[in-house]
Amino acid sequence: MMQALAMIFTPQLLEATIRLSTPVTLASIGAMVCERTGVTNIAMEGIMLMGAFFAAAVGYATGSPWLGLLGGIAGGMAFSLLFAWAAVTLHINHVVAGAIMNILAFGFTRYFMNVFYHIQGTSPALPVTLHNYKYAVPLLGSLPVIGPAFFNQTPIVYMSLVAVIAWAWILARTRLGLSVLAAGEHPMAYETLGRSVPRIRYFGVLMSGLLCGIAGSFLSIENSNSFTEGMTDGRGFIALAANIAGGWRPLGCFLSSFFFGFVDALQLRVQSSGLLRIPSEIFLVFPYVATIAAVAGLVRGSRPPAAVGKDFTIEGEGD
Amino acid sequence: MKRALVLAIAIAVVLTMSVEAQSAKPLVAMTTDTNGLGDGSFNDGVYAGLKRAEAEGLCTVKVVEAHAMTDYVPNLSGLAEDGAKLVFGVGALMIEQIQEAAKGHPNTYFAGIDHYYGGEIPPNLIGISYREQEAGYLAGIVAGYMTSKYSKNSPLLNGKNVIGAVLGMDIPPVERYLAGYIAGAKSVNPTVDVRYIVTGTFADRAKGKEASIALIDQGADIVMQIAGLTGMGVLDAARERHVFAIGADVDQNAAAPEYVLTSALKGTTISAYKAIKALSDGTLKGGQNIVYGLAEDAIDIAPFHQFDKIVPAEVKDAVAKAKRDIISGKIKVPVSLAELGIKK
Amino acid sequence: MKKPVLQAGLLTAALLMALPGVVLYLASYFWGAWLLLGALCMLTAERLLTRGPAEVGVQARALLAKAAMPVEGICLALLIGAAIMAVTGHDPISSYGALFYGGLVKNWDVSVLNATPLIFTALAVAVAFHGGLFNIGAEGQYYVGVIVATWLGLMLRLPPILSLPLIFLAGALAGALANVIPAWLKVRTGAHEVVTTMMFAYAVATLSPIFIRAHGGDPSMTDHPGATDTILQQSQLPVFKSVLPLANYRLHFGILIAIVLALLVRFLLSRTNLGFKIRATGFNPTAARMQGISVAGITMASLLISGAIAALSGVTQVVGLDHRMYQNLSAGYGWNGISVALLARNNPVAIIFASLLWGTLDAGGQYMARTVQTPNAIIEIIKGVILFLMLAEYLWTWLSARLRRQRVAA
Amino acid sequence: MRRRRTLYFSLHGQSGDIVLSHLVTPDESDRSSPVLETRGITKVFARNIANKDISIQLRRGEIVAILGENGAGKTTLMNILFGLYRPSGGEIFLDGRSVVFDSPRDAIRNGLGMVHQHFMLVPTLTVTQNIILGAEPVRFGHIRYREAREKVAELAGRYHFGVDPDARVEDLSVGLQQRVEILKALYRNARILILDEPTGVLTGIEVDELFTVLKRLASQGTSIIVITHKLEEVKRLSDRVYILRRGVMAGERRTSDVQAHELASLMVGREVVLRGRRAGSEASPSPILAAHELEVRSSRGFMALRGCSFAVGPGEILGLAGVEGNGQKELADAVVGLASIEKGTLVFKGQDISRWGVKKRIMAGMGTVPQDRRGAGLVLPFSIEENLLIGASDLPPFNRRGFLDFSAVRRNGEKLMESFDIRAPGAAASASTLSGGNQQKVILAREFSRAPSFLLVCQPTRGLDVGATEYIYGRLRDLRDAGAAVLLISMELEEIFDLSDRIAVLHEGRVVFEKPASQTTQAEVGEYMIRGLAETRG
Repeated sequence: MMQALAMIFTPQLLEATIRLSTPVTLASIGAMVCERTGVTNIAMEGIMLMGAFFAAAVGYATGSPWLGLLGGIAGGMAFSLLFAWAAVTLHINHVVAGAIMNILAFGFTRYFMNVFYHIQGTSPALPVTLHNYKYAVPLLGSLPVIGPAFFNQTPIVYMSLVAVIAWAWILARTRLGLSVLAAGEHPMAYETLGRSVPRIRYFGVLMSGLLCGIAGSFLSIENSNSFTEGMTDGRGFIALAANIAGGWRPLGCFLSSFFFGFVDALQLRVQSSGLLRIPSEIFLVFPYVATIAAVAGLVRGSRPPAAVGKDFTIEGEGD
Repeated sequence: MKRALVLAIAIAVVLTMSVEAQSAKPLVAMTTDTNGLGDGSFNDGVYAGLKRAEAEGLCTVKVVEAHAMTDYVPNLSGLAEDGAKLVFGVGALMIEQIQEAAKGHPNTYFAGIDHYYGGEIPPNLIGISYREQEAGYLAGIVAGYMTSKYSKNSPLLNGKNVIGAVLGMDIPPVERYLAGYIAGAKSVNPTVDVRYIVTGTFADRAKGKEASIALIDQGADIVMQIAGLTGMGVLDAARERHVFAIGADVDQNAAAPEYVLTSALKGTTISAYKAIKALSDGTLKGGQNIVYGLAEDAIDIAPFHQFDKIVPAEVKDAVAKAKRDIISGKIKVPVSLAELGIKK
Repeated sequence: MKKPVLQAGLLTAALLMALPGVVLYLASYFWGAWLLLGALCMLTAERLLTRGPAEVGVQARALLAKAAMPVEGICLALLIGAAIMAVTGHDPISSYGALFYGGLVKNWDVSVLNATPLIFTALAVAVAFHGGLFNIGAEGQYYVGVIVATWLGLMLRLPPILSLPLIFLAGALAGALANVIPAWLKVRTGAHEVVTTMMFAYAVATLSPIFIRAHGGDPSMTDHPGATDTILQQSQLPVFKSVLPLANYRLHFGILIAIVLALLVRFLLSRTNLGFKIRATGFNPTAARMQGISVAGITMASLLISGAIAALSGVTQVVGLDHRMYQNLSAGYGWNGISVALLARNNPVAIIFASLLWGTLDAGGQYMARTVQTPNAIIEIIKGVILFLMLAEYLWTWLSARLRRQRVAA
Repeated sequence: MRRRRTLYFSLHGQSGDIVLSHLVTPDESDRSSPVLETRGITKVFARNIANKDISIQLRRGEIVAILGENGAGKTTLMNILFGLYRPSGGEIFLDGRSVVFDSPRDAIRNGLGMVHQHFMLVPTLTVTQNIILGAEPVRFGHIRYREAREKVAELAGRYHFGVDPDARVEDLSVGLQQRVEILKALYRNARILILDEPTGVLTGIEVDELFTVLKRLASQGTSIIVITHKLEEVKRLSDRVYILRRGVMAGERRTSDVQAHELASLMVGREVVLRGRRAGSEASPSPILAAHELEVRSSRGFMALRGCSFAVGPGEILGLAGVEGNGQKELADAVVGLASIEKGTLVFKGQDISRWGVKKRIMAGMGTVPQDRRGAGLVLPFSIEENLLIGASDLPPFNRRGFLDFSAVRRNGEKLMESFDIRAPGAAASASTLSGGNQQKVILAREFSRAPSFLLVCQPTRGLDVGATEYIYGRLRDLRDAGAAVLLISMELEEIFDLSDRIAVLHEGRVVFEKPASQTTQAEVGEYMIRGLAETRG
């Protein structure tokens, strides 16, 4: 019993948590920015999938994982641009548009797997992946427990941490941050001050596209070496939950993503330790239950942006 | 409505004609289950068999991926109507549908992969199933030896005497693999610690990777994947953590040559190929269930490829002996964890 | 004096032609279309008689205007799909030929089978929509329905007259229960139902193997690993074949149940007090509350009804088609239900047609992939584009404005 | 789906149709050239013409009022001047040169500043953040908050605005919020200040203070346009006044030489008479609704009602005056049954209803005309008849064992439309297409149709034109005369005095003053309201 526990709660548990939470963290920051500008974004699952696919495709074509990363970002942003066009310019209800984008993403990736490689399932492998660029921060990297988890990591893990800190700073101290906050709280006020609400909302969606693109790239060309169909497996939605549970705050997003990742990592280790031999499904269901609990428990305190999910037009000529 | 209908029919007639353009070689077709091609499992396995036969000039090939379970019947009978001489239905979920299709198209042979039919079987239908546990058993023997007794033979081994397995969903074929794997390992190394994780999905590669890293962190130096696409993550983990992986269903060595020790082969490829061969020889016999196992040499483990030199003779002999004993029935390989006294 | 008699006669005639017409057509007796056409004529005649040609003309034009946008949207989407095919080296014409021949004629029965569960799930989503809620977890309630139906189907030893209604009832109840917690959380803490129901869907799907192992799926058996045993004969839904010999042997009465349910939901929303309150709450909770409508109660009600309907989808699928529960069986009926509801703008009757369209695209896509080897993933893309165009009302107003301007300029 | 609900903020000033009338030529006596001038501005919306051929002039340091009923097109005109809307025709001149404003940004850059009727402030941000938003002092995108704070504080000091640069806007009183709005304009060095219905939400004293501020600004050379529908404001504040009626220019006058009634008739197009008040009444011995020491918490957690007591008797209108944010909202919620009463009792016809639900109260004969017509009163996408049905859908004749009888609903709708003179194409017309006045009439019709013995009325005529106001006052008096008790909560003193038989003042959650209307004056009441204001400010 004791040594079984000792076997579960190891430094590796923390590393696994980071690996599992990285894509969710990135996507949830994207969701946060997007919703702060007033656009509800449930299309992240699809955007992430597109990112993963194009990262693998470009990476394989060029042989460089870094170009692959750019490809993933480009794919994610291009796809999110489509979403922005639908939600902001065409005034389609945001949740609806998001649902459509997800359908589209699955169709696209599967179709182009066939067109590009004439195979389904797994795309051809990259010779080098971003994992080959694992980098240990001097000094910090050699810290006991958190060292390997936070400071001896692969590029995109660092990017996710940077994204969290950067956005915490941007929202608190910069013109951009102020614009983002205002547009989601009182769009009309923002517009009457001579700034364009649609423009900032496009920015928000594109930012989520960028971050989800990176998240997708993590899945395909950092954590593994090729794209497999449906490899996001619901992470986009978990990210949405993480954003809500995190109260639309960068740090909150990170913490809740981290928590979900931790639950998952723990679950895997408890299973393999053979500590409890109950149906494995009981473990597998835990992250979902945890998410529900988190949403139910934490959402009370946090307040969503007043105008999130609401369409914006100046002259209500529709009515 | 009506006009659109007429139009559609007109067009359809035209193109069905164009499709009917017959070639000399017999048409052999398959319909996948809803997982489609690229499942890294039996769909790909059977498809490989068809490709091989095609390469050898035995037939021309056509494949359809089912989108929903409702598609099975139209796909199966449709392929027959397209003039296929032999139609493979892959996946246990179309077990009734294929029997219906067989009754409806007596001039076409149907072969159901992972099917075992009870009662009276149509003369043009063949049920093909496998004893995955035997493949698992052989893989288990290799793993059981290498992880402890011969852990010096490779820098990838750590001698902690722990091996692991990553499962997709907890369904019977998977469990049969696992049961065989555990039994095989224990048979040559009673003290070996076999750990396994059920990921609950056949599609989440990242999760498969984390699962096997969890096992590796707990000392496992050989991890078998029984998880379809999730299993790709096991290979990722092996590549990253420098341990051995064991593939499943098809020889996965190509996916990570430096790390895939061997693969437990479920002879979907060979069995499909055999059926086609028999078809072209005119010896194909329907109305029966064929359970492929070692005896039918459709179950095996893949060659060790570049690891051939580090796998000592004792291991190879043990594998060979196990094969003989299983065939002769001296060894009865368990099919469920329950038989091993492990409760889920 | 004579008018009302004639009127009643026409109506009954229309009804008498329409009912068998629908059944026959669904059972791929295509000449049923003539009956439907006849019914339509009767109806028009009756209208002409009572309303007079002028108003009928107006109504007809209004109907056409309503239909125009969807049709345009679908056509445009097909064009875009064709473009993609052409670019990626597949012949659009033969592909579409196969698509529609396969979907509407050759495998029409498959289209119907595909549509059946979609109608239920779409209705479920629509009811929630009208209450201002987004039941994104219809998938989960679908599973619940499947589990209950399978379990009872294996247990109940009653004559069909009893067991079938019992199963449907129990399934609906279970589906409603599945939504109790999300609804309660929504009311209590304001936890967003999009997240909670979605997570419930994942949770139920994850847990289902336990049930399957408990009822069959014995690893030592090779037949049907990963599926429960077949449910008893008496809890299986009758099939069209029992009355129409030429119908496909799998085509079951589920589609009729679905259509009836759609009409019931329409009635619920437009003609009942509850439906009125649901709509009022959906549009403006504050005003509803001010007028003494218990918003919490209505939220509960609409989510529970939604859950019940979604579960019925699973029930029908089991007692009608599958007759057992499979490991990860769902072809995403829950998720697709959302698209269909959106496509139909949450109009219960429109949902019937939208579902049939979706089913046709899927079935036809299979036929297309088989005969002309165009990958059927293109279907998913086309679906997405259709939804996209359908929902972008703004796009259409914008386009028409553009056109008008040009016409003015010219 | 529900997107439509989010559009309404942009819909003000779109109703009303066109009446041809000749244009009054602007008088030429003033020699100085105009800072701002419009020539023949016309604005056509999808459905109607909001402005037709409007020409105005504004000179340096001048305060010009634009007078008109709701729907006269005032706000549309201002939104055009401010670059929010594009004019369909006509030209705008600044210092004599023609300009085109594509967006508010252009207008701001050209020295225009606008204070909107609905404040354009982000409640969750601080005063400083709100003021600098869109014109932040930045170095590499990084905001120099210290510098910003100082400038804001300096401005606020210069005009004696007394706002704390670090306060969160949502915590400020309405009056202060308005000053923040003005500061926003000044921060951007506005030469021309446009105020849309500035006094709608202010108390007497706040109005005075606002006017002094504006006069000071004008004397320092800022030109000011004030949009209003209140005659006495025009008289008190402006140098000149333009009168708009139904989208066209009905006249232009020099304020010094025009009488209020002339303005009124220009604005409405006919003579206006307001009915007098009933002889003052004392608190009745047997009240319909009586509150004893109510204590109610606000949604933000603090105790908003601290022992509030009052009583409304049959056949009287009790006017509850007070500065916004002194517990009016909580009181209304408590009476309706939305807020939970922590202490004290609410007695209706002798029964303690403190714990009753909304529905039970309505059934017992209590009605409500909420302050937020569109947000809380109506379901805008619903038809008129449906709106009249809400709340009554459980009752016969509409409800037959859970099913609705729509012929009854239609009959009811048409009857009420007729008797409340609701102007719409038909009972099936969507409420969203109605003008503010007609929307309010729909609400009144619904409440009156249940013959309530008590009616709570909050700001019933906010933003309504004189005609509608007149009508609604009339109906309320009729109800009163029929023996019902009416509780009127309003922040506009005029309204309180026009309507009430007795007047009470709500301050910091208590009733601090109560007298028959006949025995008090606006000055006295205002006094009581302000004393609270002073305390809350300090």
